[in-house]
Amino acid sequence: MEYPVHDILIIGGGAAGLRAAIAAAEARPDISVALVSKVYPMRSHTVSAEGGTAGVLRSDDTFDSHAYDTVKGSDFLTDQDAVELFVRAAPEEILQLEHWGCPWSRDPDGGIAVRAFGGMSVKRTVYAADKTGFHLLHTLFQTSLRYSNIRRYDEWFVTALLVDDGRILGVTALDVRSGQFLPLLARAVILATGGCGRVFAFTTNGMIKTGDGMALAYRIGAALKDMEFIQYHPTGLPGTGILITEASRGEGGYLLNAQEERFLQRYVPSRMELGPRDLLSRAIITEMEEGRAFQGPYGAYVQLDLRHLGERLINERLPFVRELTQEYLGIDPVREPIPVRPVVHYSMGGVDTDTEGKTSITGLYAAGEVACVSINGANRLGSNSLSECLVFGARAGRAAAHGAADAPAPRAEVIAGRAADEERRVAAWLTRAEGTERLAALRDDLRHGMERGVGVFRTGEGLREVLGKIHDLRGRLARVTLDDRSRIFNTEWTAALELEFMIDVAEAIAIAALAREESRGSHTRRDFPQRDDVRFLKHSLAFWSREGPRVGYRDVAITRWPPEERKY
Amino acid sequence: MAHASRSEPFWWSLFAAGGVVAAFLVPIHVLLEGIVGPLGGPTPAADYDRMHAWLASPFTRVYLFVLISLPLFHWAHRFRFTLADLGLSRFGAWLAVLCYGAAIVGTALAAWLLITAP
Amino acid sequence: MTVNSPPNATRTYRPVMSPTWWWLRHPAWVQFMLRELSSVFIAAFLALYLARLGAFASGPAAYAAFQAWHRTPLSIALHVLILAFALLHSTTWFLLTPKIARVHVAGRSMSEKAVAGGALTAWAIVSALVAWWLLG
Amino acid sequence: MPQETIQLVVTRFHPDHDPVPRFQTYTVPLHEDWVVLDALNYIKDTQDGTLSYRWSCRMGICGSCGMNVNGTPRLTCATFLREYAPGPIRVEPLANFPIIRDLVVDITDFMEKLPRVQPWLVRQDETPLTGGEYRQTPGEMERYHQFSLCINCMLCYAACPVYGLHPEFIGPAALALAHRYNLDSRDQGRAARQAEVYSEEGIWECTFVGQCSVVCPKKVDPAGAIQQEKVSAALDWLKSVVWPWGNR
Repeated sequence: MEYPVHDILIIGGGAAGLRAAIAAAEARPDISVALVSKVYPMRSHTVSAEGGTAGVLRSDDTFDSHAYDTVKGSDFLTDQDAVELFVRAAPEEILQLEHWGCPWSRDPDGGIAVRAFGGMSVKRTVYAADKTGFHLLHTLFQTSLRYSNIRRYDEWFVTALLVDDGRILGVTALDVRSGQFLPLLARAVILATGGCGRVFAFTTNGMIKTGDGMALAYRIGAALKDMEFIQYHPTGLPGTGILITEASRGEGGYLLNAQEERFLQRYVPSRMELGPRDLLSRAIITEMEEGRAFQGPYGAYVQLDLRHLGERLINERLPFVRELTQEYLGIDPVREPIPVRPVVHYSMGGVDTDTEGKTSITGLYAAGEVACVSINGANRLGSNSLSECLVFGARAGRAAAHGAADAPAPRAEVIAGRAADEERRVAAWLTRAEGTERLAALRDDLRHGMERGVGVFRTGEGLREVLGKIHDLRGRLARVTLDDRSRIFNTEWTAALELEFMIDVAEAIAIAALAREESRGSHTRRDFPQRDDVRFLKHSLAFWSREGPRVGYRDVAITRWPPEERKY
Repeated sequence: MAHASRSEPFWWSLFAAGGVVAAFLVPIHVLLEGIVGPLGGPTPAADYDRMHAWLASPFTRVYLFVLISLPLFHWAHRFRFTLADLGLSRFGAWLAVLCYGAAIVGTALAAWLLITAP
Repeated sequence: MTVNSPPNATRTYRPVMSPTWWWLRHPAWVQFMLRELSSVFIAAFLALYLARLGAFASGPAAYAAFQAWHRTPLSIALHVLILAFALLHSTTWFLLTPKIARVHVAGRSMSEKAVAGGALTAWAIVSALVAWWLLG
Repeated sequence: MPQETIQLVVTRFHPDHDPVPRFQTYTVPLHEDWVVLDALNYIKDTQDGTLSYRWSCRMGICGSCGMNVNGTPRLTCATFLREYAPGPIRVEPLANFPIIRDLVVDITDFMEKLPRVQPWLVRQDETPLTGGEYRQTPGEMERYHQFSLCINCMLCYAACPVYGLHPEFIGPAALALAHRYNLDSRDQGRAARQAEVYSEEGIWECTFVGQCSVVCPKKVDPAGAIQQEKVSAALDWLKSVVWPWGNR
């Protein structure tokens, strides 16, 4: 059987995947690049990013300042060499996007404008009103249409990575539309599938963010690094989890408790609303626990007050915030404060890579939220993630393009047996006998369990409970049957495959969180409230094994900024 | 590979100009000459002599030429597409000939009448 | 750029619109059709105008007969109908003007309401001038 | 107290056993803050896992969840059930597209048309990144910004009878994106886009029904974009007549 063969296969069509595709296609116009995504690229979750993308573009700013802010924001768990490389590459990427037509917001003189963001000591966040991710994604997608050597597999769902002897050979994938199962072979594979926010019940993340790439790599032996660090964004809309951008605070918005007090003065007095996200989310939860929050139909909340900014500034810089609150809550932020509460937003952890996106599997790369290069450490600063997608997407794309040149062509005969096994596994979902469990019920149990046990504040007891629940869920998963036995656009089938990914990822998160007996960045243990640099100034590495996940550690690269007490 | 149309901008320009003329001028003419005048109100063209006096001015003749010709092309363009959208699109070329042809005949007739009118 | 088409393209169902009566299915499309048909009534008025010039060219008697026909109830009814469609044409035309002509003042585009309002005002002024000229 | 409910009448189609689409009625709770998409998710999760549809962001920006709701194209994540109470609500796939299954339509046609209008920044003189950004004042950006807000949700194609009648029409969203780049002060590609944009399958096919702009959830105004391109094309034509030896 003839299988499609490409030089590079990119899984995921968001910012990192598209940037990688363009970089690879430009680096080597003679190679064939395939972009495989379970959704059309312009549906990727990059589209929902709002506030901006960070880079040193101004004379009042320095690489050192951006790097130090990032390192401090991360609670000193970043690899500092990687951070330095990142901050130096970011401005060029932002300019590249501008040259491709991205409508960055402008200063009156026609230069690119910047705004303030949490944890950044100067204004360095480049933005396109508050639809930065949308404009960035569509600019990249439209630009990618220029390259004749990029071939897209839209709405193809990758079920597994194929490896042989430690080298990547390609993937097995399902054409969602026809239900056809097919191995796609490649000399190099780049994972760019984004994060795993959907593992939690209350999240800003779209339905598609189920941690697929993390689980794919994890299952073939790559390490998932620093998975315990889950970022709670301080300002999501209660009920829906719709993100209200940090830019609303960057532009001067206030957070108020039920006593109409800017309570952050008791937590981050020097930065107030522009403190880093982990501190703000903890502050809000503390206000709730101590009875100083509002009560609504979806539980406790605080208020984000933009009224003093005025209608003109809101329309110009925060139009999407106004659109979202008016549409979904019937609230006009020009006249009323917005109810908000912390919400799962971002995974600092991911597939362990170096600064070229290389993983421990030869030929397998990862970039964007799915990856953990270690520039975000224990807490990512807002507006670093889009820059990360651009910088490391491009680097992974170029590295894979050059790497693919030296790689041997994948041999189909090695694949046939493995692909057939995988197809049997995947297709088994369609032929299972009547079971007793409903897919959605399991998914809800997982997501709510994670929400309770791996929240902003964690305890050993709660984490052990979650792990027990995940163990039970694996058992129950065998008793799930699908209503839909068709192969054609069967979204229940893909949801089942996603749930399998989610369970693996959730387990890695919980086990890493249980093992880290300290509080650092977004990981706060009530039973271990202090940071413990002696034991845990280390990256955690979760490895899959038949007996269950195993956690190891690796030293953090500290080159210039020794850990210090993190105060704002 | 598609190519930019050479003829459509021409017809569309006439359509647009005719649409503007019709929008500005036709309602008041219909009102005064078709309704108010016949019902006994005042109008310049009520009888032969007043029509004669009105047409004595070259401005009037040019004005009437514009009033009639451009909106005819406006009609021709719209009607061509309306017919195509009512199931006749396979006769596209014939529709164009028919509609624009009628407008050209009407325009020629207007010119001849306005030039030769006493 | 090649866009993927699945090897086993599945059968799709392509809904078909009635080529002739599709516009009856949505009120907005009925309005659209009426707007387009306004041009037919305007053309009828223009044809009558050509007839008027023809009658004039044929002499006073022919012109008087032509004017006499204009006073019949049939003519009045026809002209009321024409007027209704002419007004439909004018209002839709001017209300759509801001979509076609974007007016920029001092680096900011004028609101659609302002542009449409300006066009409607200009129409009123032109109509008044024409009336003054015809009747004056 | 029994909860208030509402009925959804949903298009079902499976190519293997439905010669033509049929309707299936579901009853869902009528929550004040539920959108049509929430109701579909409720059906899929608790009643009928075989119902297929697309969705992702649930915040009106990814463009996946467009459907015809009571005959009008809407983003179902931004369409509240309460607007239609007491119901029933008719939920159908976006009009004018082939139906793959249930509420899922085939948008391959758009994906193939989009690159034809070259929706990317075209430069004759590409300057290196070291030269910094191309300058563009807020006023220059304002000229095209509205047309850059298209999320490719396809509601405009579903609302466009011209596209329904003449499927070769390039259509509202793609032409609006061409216009977006034509208006961008940094772009030098208008001439290159003309062959497609000013073709008979391009702007000249449009009869300005205007519904594309009415249903657009992001106020992009594709109808306006197309008419503005017609004006540009007409002015180009006029210039070529008055000034035929002008360089172009």
